[in-house]
Amino acid sequence: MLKIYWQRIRHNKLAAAGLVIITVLTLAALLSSFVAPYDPVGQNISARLQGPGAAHYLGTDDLGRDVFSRMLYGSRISLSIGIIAVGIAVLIGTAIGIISGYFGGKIDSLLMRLVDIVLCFPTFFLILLVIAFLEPSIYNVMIVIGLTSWPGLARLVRAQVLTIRTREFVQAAELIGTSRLKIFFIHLLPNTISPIIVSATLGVGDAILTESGLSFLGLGVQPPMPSWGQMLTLGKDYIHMAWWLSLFPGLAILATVLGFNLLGEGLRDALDPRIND
Amino acid sequence: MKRILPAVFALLFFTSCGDGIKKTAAPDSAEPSYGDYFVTSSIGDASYLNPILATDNASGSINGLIFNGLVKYDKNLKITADLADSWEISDNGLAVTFHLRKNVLWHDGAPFTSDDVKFTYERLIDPEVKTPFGSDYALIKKLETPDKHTVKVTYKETFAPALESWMMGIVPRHIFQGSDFNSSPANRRPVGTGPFVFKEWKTDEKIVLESNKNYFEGRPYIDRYIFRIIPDQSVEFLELRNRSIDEMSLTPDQWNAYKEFFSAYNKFRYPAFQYVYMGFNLYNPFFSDIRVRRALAHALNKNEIINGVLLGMGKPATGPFPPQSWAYNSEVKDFEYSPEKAREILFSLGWRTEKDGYLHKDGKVFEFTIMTNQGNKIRSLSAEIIQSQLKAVGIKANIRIIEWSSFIHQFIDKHNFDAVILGWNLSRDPDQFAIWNSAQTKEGQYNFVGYSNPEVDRLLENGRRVFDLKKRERIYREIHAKIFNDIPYIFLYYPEALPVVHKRFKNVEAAPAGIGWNFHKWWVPANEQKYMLTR
Amino acid sequence: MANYLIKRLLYTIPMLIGITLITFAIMHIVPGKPTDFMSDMNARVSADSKIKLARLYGLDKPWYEQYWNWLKRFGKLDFGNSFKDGRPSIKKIAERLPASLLLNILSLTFIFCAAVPIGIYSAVRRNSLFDKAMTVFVFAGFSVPAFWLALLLMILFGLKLGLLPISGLHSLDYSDMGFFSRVLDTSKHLILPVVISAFTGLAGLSRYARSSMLDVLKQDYIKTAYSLGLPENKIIFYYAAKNALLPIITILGLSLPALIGGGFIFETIFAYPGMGRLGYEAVMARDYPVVMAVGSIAALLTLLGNLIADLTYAWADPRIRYRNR
Amino acid sequence: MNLLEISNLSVEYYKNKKAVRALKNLSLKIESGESLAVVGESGCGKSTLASSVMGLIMPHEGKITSGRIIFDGMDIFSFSREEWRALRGKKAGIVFQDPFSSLNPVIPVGAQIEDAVRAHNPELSGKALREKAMESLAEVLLEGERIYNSFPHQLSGGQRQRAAIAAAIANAPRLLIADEPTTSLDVTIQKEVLDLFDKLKAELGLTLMLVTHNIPVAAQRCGKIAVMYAGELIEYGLKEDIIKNPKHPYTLALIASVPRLRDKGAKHISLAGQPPDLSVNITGCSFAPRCPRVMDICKKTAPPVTEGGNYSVRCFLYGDDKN
Repeated sequence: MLKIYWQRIRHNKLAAAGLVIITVLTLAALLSSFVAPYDPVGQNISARLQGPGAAHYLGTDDLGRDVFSRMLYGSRISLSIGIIAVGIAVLIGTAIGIISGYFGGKIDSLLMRLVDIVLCFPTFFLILLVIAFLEPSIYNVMIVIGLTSWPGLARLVRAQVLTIRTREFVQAAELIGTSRLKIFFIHLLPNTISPIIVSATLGVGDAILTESGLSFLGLGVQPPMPSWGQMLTLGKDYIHMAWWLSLFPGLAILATVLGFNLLGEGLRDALDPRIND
Repeated sequence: MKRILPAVFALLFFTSCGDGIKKTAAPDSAEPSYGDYFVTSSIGDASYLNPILATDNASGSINGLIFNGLVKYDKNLKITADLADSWEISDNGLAVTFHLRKNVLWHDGAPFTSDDVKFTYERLIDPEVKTPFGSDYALIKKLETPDKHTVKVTYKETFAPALESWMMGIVPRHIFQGSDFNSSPANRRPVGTGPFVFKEWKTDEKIVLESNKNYFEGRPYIDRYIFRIIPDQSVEFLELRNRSIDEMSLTPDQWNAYKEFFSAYNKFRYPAFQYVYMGFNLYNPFFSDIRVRRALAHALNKNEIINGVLLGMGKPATGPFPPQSWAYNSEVKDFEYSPEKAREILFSLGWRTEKDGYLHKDGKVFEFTIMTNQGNKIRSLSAEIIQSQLKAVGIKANIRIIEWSSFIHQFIDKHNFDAVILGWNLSRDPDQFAIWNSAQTKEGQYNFVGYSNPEVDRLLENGRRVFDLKKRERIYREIHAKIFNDIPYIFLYYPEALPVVHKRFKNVEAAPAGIGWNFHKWWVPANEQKYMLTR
Repeated sequence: MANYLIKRLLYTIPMLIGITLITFAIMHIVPGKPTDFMSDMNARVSADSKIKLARLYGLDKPWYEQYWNWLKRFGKLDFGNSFKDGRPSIKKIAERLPASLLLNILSLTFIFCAAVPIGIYSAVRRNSLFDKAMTVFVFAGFSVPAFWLALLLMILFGLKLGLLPISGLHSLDYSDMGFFSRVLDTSKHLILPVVISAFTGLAGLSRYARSSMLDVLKQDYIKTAYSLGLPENKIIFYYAAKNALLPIITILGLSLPALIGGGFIFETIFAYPGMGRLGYEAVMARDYPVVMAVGSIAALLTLLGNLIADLTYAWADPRIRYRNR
Repeated sequence: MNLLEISNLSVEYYKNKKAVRALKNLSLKIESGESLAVVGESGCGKSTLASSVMGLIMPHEGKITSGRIIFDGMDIFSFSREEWRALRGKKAGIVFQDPFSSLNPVIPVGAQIEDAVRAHNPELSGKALREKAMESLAEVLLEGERIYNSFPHQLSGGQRQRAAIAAAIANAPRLLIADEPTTSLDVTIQKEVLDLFDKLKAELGLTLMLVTHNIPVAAQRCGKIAVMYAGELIEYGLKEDIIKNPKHPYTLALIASVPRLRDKGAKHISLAGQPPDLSVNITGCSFAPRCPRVMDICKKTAPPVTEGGNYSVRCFLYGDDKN
């Protein structure tokens, strides 16, 4: 089964390209401490705003910090924002989706009203509200993005659970008295995994993009910690005199979010059971 | 944070500059001509076009053009006549009598009288009016208007900064009477006495003023003043490069950017009336020892901070008054930058460098947190540089950047911090009682570092009581030296203002009061005029 | 139908209360007051003045009491006055609504006009070069940080080529222009914002159109249409597209809240006087009444949008429209 | 005269990037005016055959790898797009299994029929189009107005199938292919629809190709029967020959599974196993694994086709007969 999916991804050139981008990104994030030529927060005022060259591959910023090293470390931060935020969203969304779909009735309608309320909030407005009123920090960014992006997934999972619940193997499991937790984890979860994987992949890209938007508004990851969004926002103010400060983070965000989207779409195709006929 | 003065661009000041930058746009000998627009911009929209209610910079700069105070600062920061022709101070220093200018008309044609001054004063102290400026007038015992053109203010005690407080814009009684002051429509369609008349306000887009043909100091040469709202700084700069705005205050990096950007602009450069500091929590046992603070003072390289943050466009600070103020004490010599000295002092206190490169004592690292507010890049950059300078000495400084409101309430007001980086924008009068007096340490008050020196307390009291400038000068210079020696703050730097103005504007002169003090005398030669007033 | 409508409308009330309560709670959980911005760390403002300001703004009461007061006024459709300039919040919103509507409707139209053909054509030529190029194109639009792209295009078209104005909605001499110059002037100012917001918003709709179309093309009735010898254009653009686009109608309704929620970053970079900026600035200045007004109107619009989406879908799809026969 | 001549037709489908050989070297003829039933289990390729004739194998589904189809003297695989269009609906029509999915759900039934007429008669005015569409509805025994403006979901299953037939015969094609036309209908309605085919055949002189898995239906309604298995034609002949005297063991088993057709006393023969996986190349007879009379040779060599007049069979058991 997995082999078939893998083949489908490999045959989908765009998805493969997405996978390559994400792999490179992950490697950059994992290896940043070995690869980075400079300390990402190490300042050198005398070497500020130097263009790309042999000493600094991607130039230096307004405090003389090496942009290439900051980009590498930034990948770590941007990626962890994406992954943790999505992790939170998946956790909540899946739990609510499964509980809602499995129990139905009052619990279902109560949870779905909650979903409606969260969905009715313009997401970015909510994120803005929370972050503006709390201390802006990488953790708050992760948590808030996570807390606001689960309802879509909850609906997907719920729909999936609704169709599975009536299948024989679940009914049989119930008859022989399998515990609910076991039913959740053994029967329901594996069968809802593909929409979760797809929306998680797309979600990581979204979260990275949201962080850059928050950084633009001054509410993202705070310095000196380098996130791409924050580097881009800094670069924006220097766009007239130091183009490299915005170009590289901008392209990195573009490529990464694009990569996650292409892979996500590819996964959607590959995991779509309808294509099996 | 922002001290709004009812004077145009009042925050700007002038000192000598050595790099060929113009002090003034060449005074043009030709006869000034009328016409053209002046386009400027701001990050935020104005709130109230009413000097009593407005607290933001945007409203402040517009109100300065529409309203006049009784007095104002001249270009050399001497208090001079505005709506008041002249004034005298009683011998005991308790009463000030203003003689108002006659024949001044409000923009709607009504005559300006002492009733308007009385009305303005009553609003300032009215508990129902949403003004934060009431405390300046709390010391007033009574305000009398013996006739249409005389105002006599009597104080409960002598209060030297009183005159400055009468720079507050005077609002028209006849416009506001009978309506709720806080929500009057006149707060969006102001009627003043100033050189410019309100024309239109397109929310979040622009505010347009037109010249006041009947201005008592003569009709301004420029026909229209347009205030555009451009919320993003890089876009604002883009508009400047596109020459679609005529004036902008630059960041040091913008100032240093390619020359051809500015071929059409005159650049001005002078110290602003403000300073940035790192303040210590003196209640914190860590910092209550002055030797520790002195060590830190030696550890910081202010010039590197100024070069890094301001590209050298600023001066190292030694005390709470900027160098262009008469209160500044030039004899105060700054701490020598010497990491060795810093380490020596700390070693003598028992700190030892360990393998990790940091100083340790009793199993603890020398570690503290520097806080500053979110949204101020200069301050967070300063924090980052300080962090790395302290690291070189073996001190581990963490940085925390916190949203303004939480910063004030959870940390500043509760004395819940190690060190903060903040700045003070200063009034021209050196009275800083609220900042340094040892009693001003309650929640919401400004001596949040907990500075206490009985002698400084006494000097601060005296400074407020004496009108004589020579005596005041002595008092404040002493305060400067004492505060410097006590190191409640490390005074980091005095930043500079870096405005550029389009070259076609003549008679632009940077003086101690900045460049905008004579805005109504700016003019554009007829053949260089860019915009035409169509009617 | 009427019953259904009434039920739906009643159902929005608890939702609205829930949403406004959350907004209100978030704002009041943290310490600090909106008046701080005018008074804190300003040596001219004494502690007494601060207390006075708080009282005048009604901030001295506990938050649930403030919320109850707010709710009572909300019942009378009174959103209170802005703390920033003392004007009614609803007036401030109304002032910016036309500009927001103009931009959003234009860009939505653009998105529809581009996304639907792209989606249909990509589905018909699935896996062709066109399909792949469009996939990358629309996702690139989604992935690029909008403010960065905006700045780059401003530099290119505004500064370097001098073809378009850089920011704002009107030229300085707008009020002196004749009707046609005004239209031309506004259009020039709108080109960049509309194009960029359309480009960055293209992905959702075009991918939706594509997958919807792919589903439809697999249906038997498409085979039937071919078997009857219908011209291919008619099959694709009428027989298939009509089915594929039905669900898209609902998106029209669902994009209503974007009129408020979408513009924070966009309107800031373009100095565009719209709702998003109002909301953002209100949040940053803790202008509670405006934040609450924007929040509850956004929520109302979302609820309304959902309702409209359902109704239009029911109206457009004969399977639902004629259900009762 | 042969209206349709299929020779050596092979078709492949794609499934997970693998080729599935849905038709293998299939040859078949239909004479003008006759009715032929194509029978076999599901998945045997009979629907593929129907789609091939109409050119309805979509490029993403699969492709014709070899063979020729001559329709009314024309080689249809050499057709241009326009020629195809002229064939479909005009000269040949097809009716699918599920009338619910074969009619467009968002277009009124009348308009769909009208579109079919318009496609081949661009010169007709709106009124004339409507008249022809009405005629066609009348032909399938549906009374006009109400049906005309209805959407498919408003009709019953039988009405829908009639409407689909009306669209298919709107331009009086010579060949009508009915692909399992009654499978999804109620038993009572099945008969009505089949009766309708008889009526159309008689009135319009249609040539009918009825694809079905239902042997009794085939026996009742058609003159000739073609039996398919695993993409191959295994037995073909007159209805009488096939039903009374089936030769291929598979046909035998098929007929024996229907009690009504089974000779009294004959045993029910049950077929073990499943039809073969068509994505794998089969050596020998594809029925061999299930065949009750399998011989060694069946597993090694593909069986020859034994032909004679209106009859053919593909089996080693009968290869000798001729020799």
